[in-house]
Amino acid sequence: MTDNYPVKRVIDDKGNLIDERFKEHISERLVKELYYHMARIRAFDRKAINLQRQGRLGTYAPFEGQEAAQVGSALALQADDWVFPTYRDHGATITFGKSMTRTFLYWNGRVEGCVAPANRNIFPPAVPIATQLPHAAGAAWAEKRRGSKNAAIAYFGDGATSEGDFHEGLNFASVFKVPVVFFNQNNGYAISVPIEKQMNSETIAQKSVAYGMPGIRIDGNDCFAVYFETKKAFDYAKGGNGPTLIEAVTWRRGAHTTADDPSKYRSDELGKKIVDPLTRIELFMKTYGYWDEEWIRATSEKLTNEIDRAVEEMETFPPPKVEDVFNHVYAEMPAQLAEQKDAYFAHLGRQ
Amino acid sequence: MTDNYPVKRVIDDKGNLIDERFKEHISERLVKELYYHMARIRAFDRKAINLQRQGRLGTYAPFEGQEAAQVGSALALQADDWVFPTYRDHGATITFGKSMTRTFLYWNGRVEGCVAPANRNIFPPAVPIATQLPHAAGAAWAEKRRGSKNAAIAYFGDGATSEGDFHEGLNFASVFKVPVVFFNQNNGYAISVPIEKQMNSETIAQKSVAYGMPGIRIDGNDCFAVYFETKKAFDYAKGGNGPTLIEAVTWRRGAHTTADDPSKYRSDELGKKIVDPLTRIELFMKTYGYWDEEWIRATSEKLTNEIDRAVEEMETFPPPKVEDVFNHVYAEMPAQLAEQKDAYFAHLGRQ
Amino acid sequence: MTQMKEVIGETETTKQMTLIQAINDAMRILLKEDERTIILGEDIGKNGGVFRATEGLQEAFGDDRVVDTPLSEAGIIGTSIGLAVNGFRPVAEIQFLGFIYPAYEQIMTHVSRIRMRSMSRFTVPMVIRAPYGAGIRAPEIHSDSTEILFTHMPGIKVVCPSNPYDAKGLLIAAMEDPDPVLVLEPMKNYRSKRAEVPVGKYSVEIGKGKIVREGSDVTLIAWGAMITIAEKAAEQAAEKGISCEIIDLRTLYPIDRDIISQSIQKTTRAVIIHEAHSTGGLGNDIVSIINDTSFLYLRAPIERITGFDVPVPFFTLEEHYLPTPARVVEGIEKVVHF
Amino acid sequence: MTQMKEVIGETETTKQMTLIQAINDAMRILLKEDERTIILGEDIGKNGGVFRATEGLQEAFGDDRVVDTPLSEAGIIGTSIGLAVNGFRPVAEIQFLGFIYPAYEQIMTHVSRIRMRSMSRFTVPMVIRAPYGAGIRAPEIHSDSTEILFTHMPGIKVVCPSNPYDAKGLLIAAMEDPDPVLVLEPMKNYRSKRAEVPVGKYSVEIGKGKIVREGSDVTLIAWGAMITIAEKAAEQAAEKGISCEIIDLRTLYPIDRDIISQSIQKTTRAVIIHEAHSTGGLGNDIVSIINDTSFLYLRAPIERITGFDVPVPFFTLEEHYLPTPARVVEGIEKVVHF
Ligand SMILES: Cc1ncc(C[n+]2csc(CCOP(=O)(O)OP(=O)(O)O)c2C)c(N)n1
Ligand SMILES: Cc1ncc(C[n+]2csc(CCOP(=O)(O)OP(=O)(O)O)c2C)c(N)n1
Ligand SMILES: [Mg+2]
Ligand SMILES: [Mg+2]
Repeated sequence: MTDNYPVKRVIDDKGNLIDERFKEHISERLVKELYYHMARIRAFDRKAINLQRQGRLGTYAPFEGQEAAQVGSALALQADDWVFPTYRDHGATITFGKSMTRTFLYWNGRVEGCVAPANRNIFPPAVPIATQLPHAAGAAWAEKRRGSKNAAIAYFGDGATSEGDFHEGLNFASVFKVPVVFFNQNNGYAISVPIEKQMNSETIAQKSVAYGMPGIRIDGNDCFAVYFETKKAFDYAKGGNGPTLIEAVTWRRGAHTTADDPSKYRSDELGKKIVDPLTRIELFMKTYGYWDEEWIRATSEKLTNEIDRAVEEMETFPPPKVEDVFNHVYAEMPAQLAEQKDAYFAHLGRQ
Repeated sequence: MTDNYPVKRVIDDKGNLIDERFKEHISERLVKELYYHMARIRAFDRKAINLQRQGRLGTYAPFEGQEAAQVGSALALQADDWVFPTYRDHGATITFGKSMTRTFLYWNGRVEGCVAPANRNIFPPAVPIATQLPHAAGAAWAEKRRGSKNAAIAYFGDGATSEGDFHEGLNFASVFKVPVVFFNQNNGYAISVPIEKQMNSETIAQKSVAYGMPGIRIDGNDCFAVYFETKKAFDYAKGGNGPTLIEAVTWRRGAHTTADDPSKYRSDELGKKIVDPLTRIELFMKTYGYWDEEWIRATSEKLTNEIDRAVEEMETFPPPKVEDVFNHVYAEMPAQLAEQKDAYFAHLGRQ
Repeated sequence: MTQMKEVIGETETTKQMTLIQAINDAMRILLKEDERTIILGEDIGKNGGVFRATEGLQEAFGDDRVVDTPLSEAGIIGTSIGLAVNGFRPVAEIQFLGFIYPAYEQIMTHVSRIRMRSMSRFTVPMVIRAPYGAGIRAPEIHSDSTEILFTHMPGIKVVCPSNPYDAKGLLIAAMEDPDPVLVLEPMKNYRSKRAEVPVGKYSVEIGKGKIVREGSDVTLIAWGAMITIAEKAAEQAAEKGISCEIIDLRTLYPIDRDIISQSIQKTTRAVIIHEAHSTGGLGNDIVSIINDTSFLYLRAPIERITGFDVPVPFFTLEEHYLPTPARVVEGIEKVVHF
Repeated sequence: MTQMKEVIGETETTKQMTLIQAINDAMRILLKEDERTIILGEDIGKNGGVFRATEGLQEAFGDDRVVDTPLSEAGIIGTSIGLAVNGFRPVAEIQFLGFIYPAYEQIMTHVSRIRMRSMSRFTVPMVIRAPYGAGIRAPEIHSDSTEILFTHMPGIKVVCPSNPYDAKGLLIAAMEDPDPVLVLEPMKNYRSKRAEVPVGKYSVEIGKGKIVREGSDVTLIAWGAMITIAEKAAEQAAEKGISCEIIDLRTLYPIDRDIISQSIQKTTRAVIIHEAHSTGGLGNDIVSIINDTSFLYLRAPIERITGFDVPVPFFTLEEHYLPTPARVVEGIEKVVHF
């Protein structure tokens, strides 16, 4: 099966092009954009971990190591496409246009953190594993029905493939031939469970066979491979050909969440042979003449400022409103809920 | 995909051996056993439909057309194996040793109809679609853990492949490499929904790829192919190699249940080209010299008697006990349930 | 007559309909009127649904608006969510309530919560229809009445019509509601009676019960198929000189607390009737409502006549599971003679 | 001291344990004693469970008895059923109660019904453990307290310990029970307190509540993490001269009706406290029990202090969702001064 599903790459571990012909598809703009967003979300991720350690953020799910997969795929989207992320895909959603401030808020236990800008169809992160796959199929189906050229992407992990909703989502998408890309980040682990205990198949890509849909396996740490293959899958979807399953092989460098201790289940050795996706693009940029110290420095400074501002915004964000415990449950609050709310506010008034 | 998963056959539509070499594996005993059980369950099935029409049985799910699949697979079992059937697999369970009387009772709304003989591990028929697949994986896992040579078989339909439990069951079975055979009867329809609307894959067998397990596709109306391939899958399972997915391509000749009207969704033409599995074995027997008019007549008479006796037993079976509304919910009846029971019996006493 | 007050739009003409025809009619009207309407489920296309609720709809509106889906309840509800947040108004049929459980996660964590999780940025105006209840000699699992799995689920509404008029009006209301609504359809009543139903569009307000019989000694509270049982019991009680008021709740969440408290404060006694198991059944909520609103009025402990704390038995025994008029009458006598 | 009466077997030695350690200890004892015991779930092996409930067990008993499974709740419960009917005694961990929903169909239609469906030919002596409840600043969906989805499900038992002693004793009882038992473990209490727990094997009887504070004016009924809230409220009420009795229900199905009715008949007033939503919450069942058994004793409407009819909010607001001692004290004063 690994023969049927070879890992597609554009650059190798040292940042060299696997095939010189790829060159013509790689513009300076693309390189810089990929680098910029990867550096941006890495800086965000590290800041978030620091804030959590300082007690300024709740439990947080880091994505370090998965930047190429998240940025490469998010840059393949168009503004009106739909994104159905998990709790680990804020690298992708920030790249697509979600605000950093809101993302911080999410990890600080604020429902406001679920709200994407009005011009971006980004769903609240799916917490129950794999539930978002049928949603993506449904949203894509709606686009197909109204004859638009928009598509949807569902992000999910290797562990998610074991849930029934993975299966039902892919089956619906293939039966109704809807424009959706199922983007799997195979980071080797579902919390502590390695992929060999998660499934007996050698690849995730081969699971596409069950649905008669294309399945491809890419080096998820190669941002170019991710970008081109995701774009291809979107073109295919938007061309009316239906869904694709993409397996992006990657690696979670850090813990599952800040509450997790990976040394309990995974030796440090394991990750050592995997070249960090940022290092890969840096090597590429240096080799192919895109490395501009000045621009790098300016970018880094700009990002630091952006993130500091986001932290400040998060920390000065208006405090949560108690009434939001009761609002947004229904369009119109049922009488008995209104009574509960009134009684509670009266109680608070008495305290 | 149909190339990867050719339909395996031993005899063709006219009852001729596809390959003369099969001959040596086909004993007279096997031929007669296959014929006998197929004739037996067909007679049962027809009787059940008649009883239902006469108001002597509740809604009934007929299996006519699927006798080769059910008998061929059931005869491949050994006495201590586990069977997890659906509501349509009483052909298989009767062949394996469930009583006809009990089976009639089941369709007459009697829970006693769920109870298999003590020496046969036959689960009550699964009504919620696909739920039995994880059960079979679990029962097989237990056999593996205790180091026995027993295995389990799960019966299910083409429609069942769309449920999450199909996926989760096969995934568990493959990950833990347990001795189970997933025996699919692809009869073309899930009630009114044809397989093309059920899935986008050309075959069900190919779904095995998702689990890295063998998948085979057989002519489900060829009782020899079913028998040999199921046996092979059991040998494989009992040899410690794990599960197999078998797709037996067959046809439901009648209605989904006696409450269903297939003319609403399926033209009569469709089934016409499919040779009835009983006709197939009859042709085979005639061609290869196994057709013994006297034995056929005797068998037929014997079966008529057996079935009449079962009907009589069903109809003279002690009436349902009201206390069984309350019994068998817990090993020991909780006080509040006992109170409900007492109150109800007191009420009945007052009426 | 009082019904007409609730009717909006074309109401002059009425037609005899069964409950299932009324359901079909409601969907037909909204398929015609609102192109966002999309019906999906198992066997609802050519087959017209196992109970014929969608009979003729695929023929009339096409197989991209009345869609046969794979056998996959989580898939049906999950994709309906995607359709709903992206502008459509799905009506998903679950073949029997007993088969809704595979979709329970989707309903519990998404259908009911997306509005809240997104602060109303995304909403799920969808309807889930499910035939439910025992008494039609169906096979096991087909007869569950587990309404409380959904009334204990903030973010969704639950309605349950007992008659053709309410069925059409409530389903239309549900299809036009900005929030998800579960419509429980009592199978037992699908074809049990015909009634005059306006052929035009009208709706029955979600959240409002109805007094279907006025009385003064005791209030019977029921819904769905149990209304018939309550009515029979009330007749029998009348022969014994006891006057029963009957409330048809119609909406199970949000429940009409006013109609309950007003009636109890008048009659001072209550008997609640439901098919579901006693423990955890909606009857307990109603007891609480009476406790909260009418404690000082109550002259006798409330009686609950319910299904027992056992799985719905196989159909030869289901009559012993279901509340009967005789059991209800005993309950009535108990509260009256307390 | 009274606890010792319930202890069976080796009880001399006790040890300080947290609730989570007590849970671990119970599993360790049965893994050692009964080779049919098999523990399975997500991340329970090397990782020892996300809360460390299974810490060290895989190391001690091997990875075929303490098994990391795929991420698949229906798979976990479904295969456990197969294991259980075929002679094993599975203890399945569901990582958080909010993730049990994908397995709901398996629990509803099989775990709880196989005994009945097979007339006891097949039985499912299995345990499902699930951490539950809010108040630990967990992400969304992680904080549900939907116990009634299982108390309204004939065929399964539901227990919920509030302290280390009961946790060990109830889990052992559950693992030895011939029927399936859901063990709800209040996360908030996992490490909140240590207590002396016998190191040997003992069990706490399923179906029996416990008076954890004696009093005369009003009975507080609670379980799990709400016991702490009830205790604080009782302290504050005591300062105001009100004497509270507290019942720790411990088993949610089958509920201990006697302990409730006896206490209410003594105190004549009741306040029920639970985290779950008001509508459909177990509190309503308790109101019914009091209605059924103690109507004439009751001097004031029963108060229920519960979670609201809203999804458990994100953690910055969860304190406004959960019952507080202050809200309970108001409820106490209300019933006392009615
Ligand atoms: C239905 C469900 N079960 C369990 C969990 C708990 N849980 C959260 S993340 C996780 C592992 C997910 O692994 P994977 O899909 O590989 O994604 P990754 O975290 O590696 O990105 C688990 C088990 C959950 N969120 N939802
Ligand atoms: C979870 C669930 N959903 C729906 C049903 C209703 N139903 C009963 S049989 C059936 C079709 C099953 O088709 P298939 O799996 O192909 O088996 P067949 O009936 O053809 O043998 C459906 C939808 C059910 N029993 N369980
Ligand atoms: Mg992973
Ligand atoms: Mg079929």
